[in-house]
Amino acid sequence: GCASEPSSSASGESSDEGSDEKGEKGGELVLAVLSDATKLDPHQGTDIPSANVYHGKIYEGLVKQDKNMEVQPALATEWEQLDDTTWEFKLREGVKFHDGTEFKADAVKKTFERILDPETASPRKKLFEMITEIKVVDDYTVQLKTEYPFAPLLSNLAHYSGGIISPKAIEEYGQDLGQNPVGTGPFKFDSWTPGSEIKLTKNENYWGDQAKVDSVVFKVIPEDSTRIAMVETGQAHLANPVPVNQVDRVEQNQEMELNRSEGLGIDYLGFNLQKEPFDNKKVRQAINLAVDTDAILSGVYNNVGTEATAPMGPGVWGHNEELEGWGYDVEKAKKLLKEAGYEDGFKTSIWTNDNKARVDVAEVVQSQLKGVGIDVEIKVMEWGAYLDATAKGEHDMFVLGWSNMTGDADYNQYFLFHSEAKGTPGNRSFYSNERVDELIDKGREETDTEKRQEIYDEAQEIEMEDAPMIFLRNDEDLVAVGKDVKGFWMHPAGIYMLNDVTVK
Amino acid sequence: MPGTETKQPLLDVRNLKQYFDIKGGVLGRTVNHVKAVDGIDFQIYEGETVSIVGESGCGKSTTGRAILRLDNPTSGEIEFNGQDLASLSKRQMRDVRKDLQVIFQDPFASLNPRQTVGRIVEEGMSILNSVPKKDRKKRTVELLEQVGLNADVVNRYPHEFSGGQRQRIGIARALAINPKLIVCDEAVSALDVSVQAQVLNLLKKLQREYNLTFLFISHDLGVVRHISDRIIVMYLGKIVEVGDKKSVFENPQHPYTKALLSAIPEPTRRKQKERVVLKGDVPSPISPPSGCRFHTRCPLAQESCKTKEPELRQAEDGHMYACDVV
Amino acid sequence: MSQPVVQVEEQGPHTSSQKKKSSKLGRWLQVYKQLKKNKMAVVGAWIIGFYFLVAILAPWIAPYDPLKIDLVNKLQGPSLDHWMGTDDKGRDVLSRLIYGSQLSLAVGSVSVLIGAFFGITLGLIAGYYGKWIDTVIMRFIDILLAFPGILLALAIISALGPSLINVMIAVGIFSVPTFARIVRGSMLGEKKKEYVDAIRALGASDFHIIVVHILPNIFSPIIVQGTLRLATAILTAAGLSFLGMGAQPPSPEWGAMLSDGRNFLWSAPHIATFPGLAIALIVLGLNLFGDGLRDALDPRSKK
Amino acid sequence: MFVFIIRRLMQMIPVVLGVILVVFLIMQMVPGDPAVLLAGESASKEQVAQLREQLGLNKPLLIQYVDYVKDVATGDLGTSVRSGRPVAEEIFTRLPVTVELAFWSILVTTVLGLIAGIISATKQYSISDVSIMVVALLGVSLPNFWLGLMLILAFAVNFQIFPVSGWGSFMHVVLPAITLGTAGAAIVARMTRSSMLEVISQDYIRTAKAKGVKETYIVYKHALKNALIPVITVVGLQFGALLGGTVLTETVFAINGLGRLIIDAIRMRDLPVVQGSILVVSIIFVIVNMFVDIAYRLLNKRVDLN
Amino acid sequence: MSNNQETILDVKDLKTYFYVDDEEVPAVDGVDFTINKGETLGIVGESGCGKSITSLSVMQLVPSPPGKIVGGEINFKGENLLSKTEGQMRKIRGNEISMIFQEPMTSLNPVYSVGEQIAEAIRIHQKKGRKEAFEQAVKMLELVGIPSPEKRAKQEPHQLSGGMRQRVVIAMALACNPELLIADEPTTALDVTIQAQILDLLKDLQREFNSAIMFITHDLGVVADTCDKVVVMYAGKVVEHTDVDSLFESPKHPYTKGLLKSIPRIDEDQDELEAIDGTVPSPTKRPTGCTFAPRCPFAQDICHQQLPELKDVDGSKARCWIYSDQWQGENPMEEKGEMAHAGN
Ligand SMILES: Nc1ncnc2c1ncn2[C@@H]1O[C@H](COP(=O)(O)OP(=O)(O)OP(=O)(O)O)[C@@H](O)[C@H]1O
Ligand SMILES: Nc1ncnc2c1ncn2[C@@H]1O[C@H](COP(=O)(O)OP(=O)(O)OP(=O)(O)O)[C@@H](O)[C@H]1O
Ligand SMILES: [Mg+2]
Ligand SMILES: [Mg+2]
Repeated sequence: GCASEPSSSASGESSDEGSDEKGEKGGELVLAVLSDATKLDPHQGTDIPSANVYHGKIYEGLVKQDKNMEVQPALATEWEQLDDTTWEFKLREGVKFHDGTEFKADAVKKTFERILDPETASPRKKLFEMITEIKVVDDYTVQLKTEYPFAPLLSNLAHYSGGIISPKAIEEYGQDLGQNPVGTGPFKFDSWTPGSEIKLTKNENYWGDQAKVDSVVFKVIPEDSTRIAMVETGQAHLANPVPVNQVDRVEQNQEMELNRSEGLGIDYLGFNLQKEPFDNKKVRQAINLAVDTDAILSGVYNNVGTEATAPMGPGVWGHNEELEGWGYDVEKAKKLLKEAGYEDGFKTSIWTNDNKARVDVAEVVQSQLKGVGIDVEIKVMEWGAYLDATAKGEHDMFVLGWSNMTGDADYNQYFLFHSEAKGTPGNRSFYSNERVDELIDKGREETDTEKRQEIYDEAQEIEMEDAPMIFLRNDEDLVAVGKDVKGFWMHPAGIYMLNDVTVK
Repeated sequence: MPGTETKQPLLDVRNLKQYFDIKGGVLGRTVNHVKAVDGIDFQIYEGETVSIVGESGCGKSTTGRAILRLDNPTSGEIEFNGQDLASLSKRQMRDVRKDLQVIFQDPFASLNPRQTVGRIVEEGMSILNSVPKKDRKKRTVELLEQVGLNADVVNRYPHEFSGGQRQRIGIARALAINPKLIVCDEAVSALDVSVQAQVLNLLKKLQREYNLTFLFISHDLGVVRHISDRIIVMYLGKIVEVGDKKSVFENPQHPYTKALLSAIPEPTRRKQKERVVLKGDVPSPISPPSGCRFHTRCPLAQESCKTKEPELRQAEDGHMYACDVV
Repeated sequence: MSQPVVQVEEQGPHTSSQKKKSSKLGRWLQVYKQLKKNKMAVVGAWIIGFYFLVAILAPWIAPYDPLKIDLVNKLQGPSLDHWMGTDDKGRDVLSRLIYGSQLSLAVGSVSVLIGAFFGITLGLIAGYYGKWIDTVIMRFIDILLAFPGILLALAIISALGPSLINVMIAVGIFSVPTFARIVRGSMLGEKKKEYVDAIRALGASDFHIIVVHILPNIFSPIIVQGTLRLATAILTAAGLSFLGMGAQPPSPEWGAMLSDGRNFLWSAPHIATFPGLAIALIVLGLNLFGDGLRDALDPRSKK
Repeated sequence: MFVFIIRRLMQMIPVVLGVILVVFLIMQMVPGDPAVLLAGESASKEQVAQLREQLGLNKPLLIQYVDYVKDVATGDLGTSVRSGRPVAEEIFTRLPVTVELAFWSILVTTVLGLIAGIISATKQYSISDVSIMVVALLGVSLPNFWLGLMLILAFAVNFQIFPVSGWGSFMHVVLPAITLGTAGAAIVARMTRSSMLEVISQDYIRTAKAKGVKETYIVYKHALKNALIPVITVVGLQFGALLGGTVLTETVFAINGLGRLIIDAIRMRDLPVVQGSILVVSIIFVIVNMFVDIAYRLLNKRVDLN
Repeated sequence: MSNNQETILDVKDLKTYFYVDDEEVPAVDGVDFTINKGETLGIVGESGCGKSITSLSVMQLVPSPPGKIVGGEINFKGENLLSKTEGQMRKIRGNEISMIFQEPMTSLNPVYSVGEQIAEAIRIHQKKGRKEAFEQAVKMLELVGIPSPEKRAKQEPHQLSGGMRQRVVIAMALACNPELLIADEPTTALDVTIQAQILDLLKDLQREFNSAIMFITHDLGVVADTCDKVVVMYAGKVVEHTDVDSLFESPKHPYTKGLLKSIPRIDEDQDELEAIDGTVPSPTKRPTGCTFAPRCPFAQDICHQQLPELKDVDGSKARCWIYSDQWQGENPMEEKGEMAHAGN
């Protein structure tokens, strides 16, 4: 698991989706993106910039989620749960990997064995560690056995780490697979200039609907304004992310429009529960009350995203609709602080990485907490150091986001709140509540959706009350789209959907 | 002239050598030496003035600096008052400093422009603690008056003075610690003749009053004749002739001394004497000519001069020269 | 002929080789006079004076609290209420600039002092003692100089972590070679002067000679270098902040403001424009003044 | 001259070793364990320990340094923590971009600086002199990252003459090269001017005048060649400032060169990359300076050649 | 003694001032002298008295802005140079009048070969081709006694010794056979043995080229050795203008006399020198009246009040009140002068 840049998912309704007759075929689609990919290896990836290059383009999973997060067939045409712990998948026939290898059951087996292999040391292993056996029934039938009943399996299979890799490539490239991705998807890997651009070309032999453009280029443009200006001046077709402060610029411009899509992630301000005074629930609640999240949503996030009322947003399956946020009540906050014995406030710090929006949040919170006598210092660190420090628990308060790639409650609940997930896996507030642990464990195994929902409802209620963090907003993804671009949409998991895109 | 034969010399320089390294080559190692002074011997007795003359670069200043231990000589002994200066440590040397002083050529560079005249003159007394603190001011004023400056100059800065006046300040500084020997390195060369005359007169007067000993370095033979008792003529790091003033000027032995004397145009309408014009330039002290160093320019040079280095030989009482031909 | 007591009359320059050197007060008075004639230097002095004044008076003249966030009024252009507009958190840009002057001047001055202290010390030692000491020190300086531009500072910050204090240290170290070289060069020239030998002949210690005699005489190039270096230091510090390696939010350091403001070049260009101008102006002022000072202190430049 | 070049080359060795040492020591000061970083977040303690062993992190510092120097000498700069690629590869894919940018910028610096400086010096105190010097002062004073932003605002956004960013065509080069070259041009202009004026006051210029040589001829034949000698050194030093400036300029213009690699690597704590790229840039600078030195010697024959 | 009485240069009341810090510095303040064809005129005086500026004024190379010729005439072959345009002056410089400067180290351009630098003057004034001019330059080098001139011509100044450089400078000045050669302390920077060589060379060359020479020096010995006539300058003014014999035998101005007595002689012992008291006044603070009056042992009231004229005295010219009717008492110069003679 990994805390990642605020990413998103959504059932973003894209402007001219599906109207392919309007655009012409061919041409090169240029995307201006913030960061370069690190490794184009589904088993090594923890970052969306990499996933965005291979997921759904180079690699495909057995299943995929549509824009409503419903599971749909991909490389598996149908599936069936044989018992609590056995799933059978029928594979699509006549599919070829980019290297010419035929897609068969052994590819599925090799792929999952690779991610589970300790040698691979995949940071994504946790998503599939419950799988105990991959059984090849015949060339086009595979069975997955899990250690215990595991409800979110299909969601996890749809995750970008579930991409099926060419068995020949696994043999051939080993650890270097990240530079030489070979999948079945609509695009083939062409070239990569590290730090600069990655080029994909259309897979002419794709089993499904062929991509409309001939090639896709991901250009790395770290400077926000520049990235958007590239779309504005026609040097790029798409730019992502659009920083919240540039929303107006994009919206008001004739040359481009803003594609907004609800994401599955959440931004939060966490407390380090191992440290005083945050081990005191009243203090955490007081701070929740003292921070005006509405003002932050409008002031910092420019109304991008929605008010967070629960630990996970409405886009995620399992979201508790009953909950309301803490609201903004300085008087009550002061009262709680007094009760907790911090009538005169205290000194503390907010840690964040050098992401502009997060720093902005920190600054605003700093200013708001001054109102209840809490004196906050801001510590900005670079990403690596920040992750390191927060995983070790050196921090006081911290600003971070949690994206949800699978759209399932487990991905949120387990990593953020389970005491097993403290530190690096995601629980950086070092929250620990036995009841919550119990509920999350139960939720993983419960196959009945209604019961499962109840379990998560309760968990979220407790988490809200315990207040290990302030939920700032539910994500929204912003893409600047050039006026010549048709057919683009953003998957709720934060993945660009490029198959239907046409450019002039 | 004092009876030089009986007395112990105040300063006895024996086989003094001063080589400067030349770095070069790929590794920047020492590849060669400037043999600035290459084995010289001479003595100075108390109360006399000995001059060193010679062309630019022949090693006059280097000799003076070695005696003052401003540079550490490469080899040789410098016996001053019975002590070998060359072997003294920096600390021991400090005790000897009060007997040794120096006056430099450049009246503009030899005074610290940021110090008042008073400070400059007082400095030596305070460094060597030779005069009690309370008496220093008084002594300073005395000294300044001695050298012909008004007492009220103590609070002024060197730039407010003319060259000649600065030279007087330098002299006052040197006198402040009651030295026995003063090295005057081109002390009057930078001055205009009219001022030079004033300073020369002053030096002579002070010598009489304080029984000073001077080592006077100059390239101006007129000045040298005026001030000295004895004269050392140097050529390329070697002494070519030594003797008392009269015999060197009136009866020069070494062809170089002769040429030097004849090369100087005299400010008179009397018939200029026959000139010995030397050919060519002074050779480089890095690779001095073999044998007699002067042979490349010497009108009398013979084959043997190229190989055999001449010894100093006696001409008459105390007058010595290094030439095998004449 | 008896020795006349020479009256010291007003003496002017006597030979063409004479360098103008003057008494402490008189000297600075002369420098001041010289500077006053240089219009550019006067402008520079005014600018620097203005900045220092602003920095000192910041609490009294800043119209708003530089840290006061007012999200409702964010990104406003210049108006009567906010002469330079507000930034993306509704803070008053003018007030931030005013307080920022304290930071920039402090960062600049402290780092120059750090650089000057070590640079001067190394330069004095290398120049005075020469030989292997010189070689060792200058090789070390060469190594520092082998880092192009602000890379050394960046490397240091990457190790120490970003903060204003570390910026001071990094930029200070980055300035060491410049001072060391200048001082060494001047020392080489100065130690050859006869007055140094004269003092040595009096038995003064090396420390006394270096500190009491030589240092004051090579102070002019140090002062000039200090002024110009201050400009560079402010620029470098701003550059580091721009890269996120300097001042931490919400501090109104100009480079950091600029870095923030670049996101609003399109919508609210004033946020980046004013801090940019503020930096450019003080650097300009320091350069003008430094140049003027150099001319005033350089005897050759007398026209 | 040959000996000089050899000696200069030999002098480079300790400097480069020193640079490596300084970078190495600085990187030792970075908090955090490189092995932990390299092993990744989910690695076990044993894995980390094994990696420490493998990387030689258990050895004494000095041995580590010697090992590192050996590796560097064989072209092995280590492996990027982030991408897993060899650092040398990361660097050399970006090097051409930065070299090209540096080339155009130094061209701007030199050509613009020289022309302006010569005009200024020959027309001392004229309007053009004063205005050139005012512009030059401004050029030195503008923070180059700000200048870059303003140029983008003006020429890429408002007038849309040049692309906003990126790399590839000549049009891409113009704005960054101007941004990066301006400060240097200003400095070179000032240096050229003062050097020219200094030379013009020299005795040999008076000699030339006494020969009856024409004023313009004196400027271009007698003065310029002498005046260029100190300017060359300045250009060499400017090259260093310029290389450092690429960090900022490449960030502003989103150019994927070494400068940005460094900044990104620092942000990502990709220490092997930081170490390697700073090293490479420094070595380039040292080499350029060596050439400058040689050029200086060639032009300035008065300098003792030993 | 000139064998040719035709005047080639006639300087009348030349005034060259500098303007520094809003102050007027009268560096040359009323200088008159004449030089005849083929004759050598020495100009002597203490440092700062205006010798160099006088010579630069003749060449019209006074550094300007700060300096300016503010008055007088410089008649060269009957024409006033001050009324010439810069272009006309360029034709004269290096061709009809040329100049040797004091510092042989710095007056050659370090980046060009010495042959090229000599050839440049030839190319400019004699309109010769590059190759031809270079050949002539080599001849000039040979003439000034430089061994293996072909090789030397291709060398750069830093490869030559001081004495050789000065020879190069002389060769350059003589390259176009000028009618007037101005030599500003051409031997001051050289050693006496080299000085002797150069002085001999100049004398030989003058015989050969028959140029008039304006020889600036502060060394009266050199004057005695080389000059026919002498101008003595003090504080920007000519105080005495005479032929060289009468200068040494019967100096007319007290300053000249003082100067002569100040010089320590190598041919005789003097117990004490008769120095002139005081120092040269700074050019900005010159006394009213006779500028020498404050240092003059004979000064009377009038000397402090009024500047004397440059007057004919026994075939010489002197600027002193002694030779006027206003002088009170007898002429102190004569008496003392006799004593000086007695000493000889
Ligand atoms: N520190 C030094 N390093 C190297 N060479 C030196 C040094 N000091 C003097 N020399 C050389 O030693 C030789 C003798 O120099 P010195 O100064 O003693 O000559 P000098 O007789 O005083 O000459 P001048 O009349 O010019 O003062 C010269 O060739 C000079 O270049
Ligand atoms: N560029 C200048 N600016 C101001 N004053 C000057 C300048 N050049 C010369 N002077 C002044 O003019 C006066 C005469 O100078 P000049 O060079 O003619 O003296 P000089 O007789 O040649 O002396 P020296 O023997 O030292 O060469 C001096 O007092 C000097 O201060
Ligand atoms: Mg000497
Ligand atoms: Mg002169």
